[in-house]
Amino acid sequence: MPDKTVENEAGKEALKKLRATRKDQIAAATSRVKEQRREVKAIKESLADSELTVPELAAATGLPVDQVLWYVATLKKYGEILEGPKAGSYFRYRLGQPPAGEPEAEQESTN
Amino acid sequence: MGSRQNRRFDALVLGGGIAGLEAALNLAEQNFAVAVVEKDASIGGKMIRLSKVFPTLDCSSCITTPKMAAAAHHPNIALFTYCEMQTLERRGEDLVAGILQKSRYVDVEKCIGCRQCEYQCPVLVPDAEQGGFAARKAIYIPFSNAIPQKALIDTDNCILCGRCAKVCPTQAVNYFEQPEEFHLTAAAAVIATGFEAIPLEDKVQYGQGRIPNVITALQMERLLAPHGPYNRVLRPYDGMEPDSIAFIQCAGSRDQSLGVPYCSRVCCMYAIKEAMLLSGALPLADIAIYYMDIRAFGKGYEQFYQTAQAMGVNFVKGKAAYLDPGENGAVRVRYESQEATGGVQVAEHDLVVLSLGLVPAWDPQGRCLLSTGGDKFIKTVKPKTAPTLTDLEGVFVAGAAAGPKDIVDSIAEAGAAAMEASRYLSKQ
Amino acid sequence: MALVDPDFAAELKAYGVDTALDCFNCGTCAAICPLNFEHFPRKMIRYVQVGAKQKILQQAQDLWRCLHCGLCTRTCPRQANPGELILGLRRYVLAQFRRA
Amino acid sequence: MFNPTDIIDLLAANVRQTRNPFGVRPSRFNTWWRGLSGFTRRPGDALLFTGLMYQAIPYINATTRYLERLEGSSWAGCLRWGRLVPASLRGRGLSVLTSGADRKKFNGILQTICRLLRQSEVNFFYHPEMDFYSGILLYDLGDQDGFVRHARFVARTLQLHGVRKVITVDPHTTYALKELYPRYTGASFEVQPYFSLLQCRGSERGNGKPPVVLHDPCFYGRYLELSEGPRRVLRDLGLEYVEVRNCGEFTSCCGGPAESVSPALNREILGRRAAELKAAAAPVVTFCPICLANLLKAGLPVEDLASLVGRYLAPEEK
Amino acid sequence: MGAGKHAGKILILAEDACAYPGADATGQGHMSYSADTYILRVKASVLFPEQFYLDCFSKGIAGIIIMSCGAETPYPGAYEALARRIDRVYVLMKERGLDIRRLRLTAICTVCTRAFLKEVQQMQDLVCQLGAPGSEAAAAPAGAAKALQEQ
Amino acid sequence: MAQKKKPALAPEPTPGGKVGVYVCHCGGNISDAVDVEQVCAQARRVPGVVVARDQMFMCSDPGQEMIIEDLKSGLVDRVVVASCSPSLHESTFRNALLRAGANPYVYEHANLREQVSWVHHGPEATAKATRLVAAAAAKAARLKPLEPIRVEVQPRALVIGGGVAGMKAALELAARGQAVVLVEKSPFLGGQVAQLQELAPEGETAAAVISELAGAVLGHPAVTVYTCAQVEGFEGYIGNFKLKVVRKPPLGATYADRLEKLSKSGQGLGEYVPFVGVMPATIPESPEDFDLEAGVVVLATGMRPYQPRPGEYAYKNFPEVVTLPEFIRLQAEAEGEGDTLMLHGRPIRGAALIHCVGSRQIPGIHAENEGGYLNEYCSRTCCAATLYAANLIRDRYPQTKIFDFYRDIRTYGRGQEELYTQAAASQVVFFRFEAGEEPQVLKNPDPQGPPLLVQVKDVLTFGEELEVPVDLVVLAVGQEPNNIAGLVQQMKIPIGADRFLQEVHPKLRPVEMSVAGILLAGTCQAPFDVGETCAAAGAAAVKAAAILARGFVELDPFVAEVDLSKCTGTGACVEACLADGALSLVDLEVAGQKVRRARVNPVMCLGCGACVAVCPENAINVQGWTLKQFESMVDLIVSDEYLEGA
Repeated sequence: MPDKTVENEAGKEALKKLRATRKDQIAAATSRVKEQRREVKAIKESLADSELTVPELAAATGLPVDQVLWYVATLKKYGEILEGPKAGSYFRYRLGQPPAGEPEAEQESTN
Repeated sequence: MGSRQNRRFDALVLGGGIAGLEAALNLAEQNFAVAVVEKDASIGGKMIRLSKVFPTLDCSSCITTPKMAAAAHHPNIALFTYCEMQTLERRGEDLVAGILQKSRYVDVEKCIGCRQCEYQCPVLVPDAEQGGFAARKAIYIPFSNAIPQKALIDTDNCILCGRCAKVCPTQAVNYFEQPEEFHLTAAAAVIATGFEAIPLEDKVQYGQGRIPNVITALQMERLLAPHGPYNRVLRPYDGMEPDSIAFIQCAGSRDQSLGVPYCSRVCCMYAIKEAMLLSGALPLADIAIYYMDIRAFGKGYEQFYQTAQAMGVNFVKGKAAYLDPGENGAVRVRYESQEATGGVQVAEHDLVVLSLGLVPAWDPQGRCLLSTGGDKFIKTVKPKTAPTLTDLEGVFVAGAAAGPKDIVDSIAEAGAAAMEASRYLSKQ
Repeated sequence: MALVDPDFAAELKAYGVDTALDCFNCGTCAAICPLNFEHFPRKMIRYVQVGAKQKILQQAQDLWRCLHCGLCTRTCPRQANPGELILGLRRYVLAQFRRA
Repeated sequence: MFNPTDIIDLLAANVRQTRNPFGVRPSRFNTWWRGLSGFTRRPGDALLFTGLMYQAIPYINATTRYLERLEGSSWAGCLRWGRLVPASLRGRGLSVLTSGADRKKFNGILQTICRLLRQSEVNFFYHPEMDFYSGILLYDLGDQDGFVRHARFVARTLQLHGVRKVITVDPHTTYALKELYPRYTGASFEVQPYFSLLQCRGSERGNGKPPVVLHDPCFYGRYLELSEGPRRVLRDLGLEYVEVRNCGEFTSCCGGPAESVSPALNREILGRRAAELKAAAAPVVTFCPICLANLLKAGLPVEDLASLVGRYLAPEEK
Repeated sequence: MGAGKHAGKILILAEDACAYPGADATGQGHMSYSADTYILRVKASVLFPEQFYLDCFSKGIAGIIIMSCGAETPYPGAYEALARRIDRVYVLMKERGLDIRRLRLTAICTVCTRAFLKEVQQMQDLVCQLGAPGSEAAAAPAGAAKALQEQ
Repeated sequence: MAQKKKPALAPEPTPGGKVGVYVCHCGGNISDAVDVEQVCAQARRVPGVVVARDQMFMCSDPGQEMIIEDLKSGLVDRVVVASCSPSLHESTFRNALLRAGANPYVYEHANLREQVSWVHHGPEATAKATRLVAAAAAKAARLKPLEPIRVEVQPRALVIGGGVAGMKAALELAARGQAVVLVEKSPFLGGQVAQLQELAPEGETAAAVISELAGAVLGHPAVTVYTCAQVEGFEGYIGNFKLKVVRKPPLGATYADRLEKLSKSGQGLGEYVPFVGVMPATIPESPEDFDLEAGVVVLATGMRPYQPRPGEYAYKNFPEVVTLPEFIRLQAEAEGEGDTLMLHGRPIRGAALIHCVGSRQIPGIHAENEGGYLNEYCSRTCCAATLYAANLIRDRYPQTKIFDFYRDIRTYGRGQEELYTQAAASQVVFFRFEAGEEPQVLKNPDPQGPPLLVQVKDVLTFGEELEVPVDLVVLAVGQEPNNIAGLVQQMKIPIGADRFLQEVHPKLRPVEMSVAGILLAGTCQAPFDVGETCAAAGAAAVKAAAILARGFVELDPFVAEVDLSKCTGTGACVEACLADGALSLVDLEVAGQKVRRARVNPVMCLGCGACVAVCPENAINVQGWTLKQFESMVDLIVSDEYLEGA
């Protein structure tokens, strides 16, 4: 596409404006994302060498138990956590392989 | 205005749930051109969000998706999703609807539903489609069997990082999209705007949503659905597999103290259904239903109720008065056992499901001249011989928009509304 | 076997007891009542409904346990006013005793 | 079988004789206003009508302490009250039993209310001979005739004095005057609880102070739906407050009214409520003399709304 | 042929009204499963005669999963007829020394993604264990026959 | 139907098609996991494939144009698109074929996204995609053009039943310009509703409802009404039903009471008479019959009230025990004014209403009815009707006390809970009993008191036994389906365990019977109230209207087809067929010889293929889904030939 760069220049400018108008939402969402990253990281680290239940994960990470379950459900949906065997009334969870074609979203957001 | 979307149809159907789709299909089959206006990003309504349906226990998705697909592919039906109907007025022979197309920030013509954007988005947002129990992304396809399979952006949570636009194979993401207003004109309309559950916050005695492991029946549907948030039934508080589950009936129905004096009609049956599904998913769990009257009135319903009793579901006569958090995520239920030796009892359950009362999802006030009844649902003027007739000429009503109704009755009414509408159209 | 007396409810109207039959016996009042006492206050309301006058007089002391806190009335889904009914029954019982 | 007429007849007789349920002349215990500087008896716009509730608390406390010792079963209290209490209630012995500190404390609350009203520039007056017990206990116990007779007397007296506006200080008297008097005596007054009249906007003296937890009395919270008033006062003062789950319209009874029936029942209900309040981990504030006395028994840090507000808004003149 | 890495091909007959959309839903969830699976979209599995299954095995298909709609089939009576047919196929398989677990009849609905994965995994494990069709009879005729008798 | 004669004994696969294969990248969704170019290259090696192309988005206009171009140029005559799931785009590409002037059925879809690229990775994904494309090509090569089956529809509906449901359905169809014949077995229009007075919960009168509907039906030129008429012959299929209708005088004194009431009323034909209905025509003196052709049939045969067994709640033991419909009539015809209800000169100071009589019967608890069945279902309408009656009495006769005995109060519908609330406000006293502990209706031992005594173990009073002396007991009887055994047998339609007619599926096809073209409306399906009946009738009418308005029915061409060159007339297919009437053996002359051969009625065929599996000659196949096609797909899946050298 020949005029893609031109478009991009204009696009960048417009995007900047849009970011300014949505400043507050973006700031709030960004801080949530950062917190989420931290918490997800804590959960994954706790699972690095052991299979844990949700209450065990909560104890290991210091996060509220319902919050841990929320992350576990989410990470399970994206294949990053796998359900293991049951321990009493709880299931254990372990790390899984993130699906191919989905690079780890490590770099900071452009904001 | 003057948008390219301004179009003329024979009939408008407001609401793309099961009633709306059934009405639209019945009209389209008679060769009328139909526009379906749906406020959500997908058609399918409440039904597509359910696990299984009573009394046949078929998988809800398996019943709904064929109707959704039939409507989506029907040459006589145009779907307008993520659209609010803001006004509906009669102008002579015509009904004119003012429609607001909300911004998806994704060009539906280009989006191929591949979800690359969703995978790349770094923001986790509680997924209302999963009862809030898992996360979705800030750009997302509403749910797995949504129609259309098109993404949208939730700007409250988008950080405008640009990744979705970068990965989109069809350049469909458009952060600058603006909402658009346009008109649809038709001769007849069917209102099929359905219901919402009363907010969990309304009932002080039941904890206003603040007691862990007190959930709504619609959330339980997600826990039971094979494609639910946990893929199994777990307590949302800590992931425990519950051993004891209770259903609280009339949580906001038949309750003048909450301003909902009427019966919500479907709760008895869905609670029984969920109880049955639970006893399948968790064969060792104790399941109790606290109720005043079991209203199993439809075809096959009473037999369904009897089967649940035979399966060991414990039906407790008495309205639960008060819920309290117990030890370790348990919920304490206070009720009066009506037996002679009963009196006030407190039972502990691992998980408590509130069968919340149903209220209308749409209020015509300020949008069109349709009247509502004392219950705020759309008023019907000839409930016996023409049960779908409203007080606005050429406008008919179907399903839960005219009072709480189960799927079977909604479908029947949708057929009737389509019949009345087509009769009206052929008079014109 | 107790014989139902449908006239009793009417007799009580003079004491301000006029909503007893509005109650559909859901049990909310009994379960929410801080007294936590058997079937109270629904028991009394039910006795009014079926006209079990003797039962009420026999168990009259229970009426004076009520704190008049009004929680049952606020919570009653039928607006049958259980708290006020108990007050009314106190008036009725007192009148009976004074008459005796 | 227990015959409630015994006790009710006694109370009714007391009310007939002394216009209060204790059988003691009001002049003996309605003494809070004496020596209050800047106090006016001149007729003003609104009558401060205490209903003698705060003043009576030391007496009720004394009676309850006495009964508690006697109580065996939950019903024994009533029975014994019926048989034994009349003598002590009638006699002057009861005054002897009341604690001086108690009297000072409850009288002090009324004095603070006065100061607060003055500070808020409310046009009011007080006259001890226009201040009566409302009769609410007779109503509660089912002595309709006794209540109506007394209420008519009170209403007539106020009307004779040309009283149209009334400022109340406790929920029971407020309920009686606002709801029951119009219904049973035909007399309507413009009734307002004192806290609705307080002006503390902009003072914000409570900023940075530790939060308090509110206990709503049943009559204010539920019957009269007036719980917002005290909250407004606290907010205007800049004082933080926390809510327990059972508050406002859905507040839990402290068990106070059960005192006269069964101290054991009272303890049970009080215990439950106290636990709820305790969980909030903040000093308790209430605005009803019965709740106040009762919660104090539970050993909670509790004070009256007037005392709290008074500390910030109208410190005692030294 | 050893039950090594190559598991052998699995044929899935997925009925159009339920299991085929179920397989699609599995794909939408990006839930991975063995690539040795071949899904045929069919209206009703009752269409296939006994010989079809036997032919598949002799052509080298190692396992077949019939994913039907169960009793919720749009063709009343089809499921019962299918179940009877499969019983006859089992008899014929036994006669030919084929482990009857190579053919499985199951019901999968439009959202049964977990059940879908489970069925595939189980068949995958089985064909890994059994090897190519026919090899079971050759490897341990007596034992296999006995095991079959007991089933 | 376009049936191309196949050459006799066609040798194994010599598919004639020129297959074009079109593989989609899906913007990377497929091509990231699958080597699309390699798939194309290998597809070109598959027998029958003449061209294989790839495109970024096959569903885009350029993608579709590519296919259309190849078809138009004659390069290809069979198409395989390998892209996302067929549920998304199969119809898109079939339409593209149509636009190219080709038959849309020479199309096959390979699912490379949901079932390959999204679930497999690496070289396996490409290999699997290749095999699936090859298999699709093999099937495509064997596809032949098909035409939808088109059945002409007789422009007429037959409605059976002249109650609310039948009249409403007839009116709706007539209003859409369709000719309707309505047959009613009694001499009257109005059905059971004509036996009522006011209708719960709003209180419309039966008179108004029936007058409105019957007036409109009789006044509509498109509706022909036959009373005293029954269907006694039935054959045919959707669009072309052939029926025999017989009009004859009713047996014996069946309607004597109503006819007498009618003549006493002084009202003429076509006018509404309470508890009679509307009699539109005189009763035929002698039987007459006629034939009728109809495109659709609407069953609206209705219900009848449950008739209690003698002794059930002392029914027939005491004259003071009546059913609710009996009571409604008694009450309507009650004499005198006053504040106490008077029946037959007797004041009714207290009346007991008992719910669930003949409904919610439980095996092992309740006695079977005559005929050995139990009504396990809830009759849906009785709670509201009973409460309505209670309120009406309390309103008009304040001195008549009402005692209501229930199991569960089921005031589910709009305005119904209000009836219950109102009953409470009207001082109706309620008692709750458990199944198996039904109230007992006895003679009152107190000679001074009212004649009857009702005893109940009352759940609401903590299980205490209570007694209520009353002057009247009203049994809230349920609904039972009318006996239509004859129709059921003739039409071969299913009934459920509850003896009501059984729809195909309560949600997918709620007003259709398993026999296409037969619809059901109202209480022949399940208990309904009047509003629900009218809704059900509307739903049935709208389906009928769609069929009639189009004038033809178009059915999927995926039905069984017999290859006469192979068929030997074993009849195995007929035996296996799951759709009654879809397959039969017929006598044919083939080459001068009389033979028996299988014949498909494509209208009745469901296309399930149950016949295919049992034919020893593989002489029958489902068009578009033949066994050979599947076998060739399997062949290509297992074959490694075309994978070599890629």
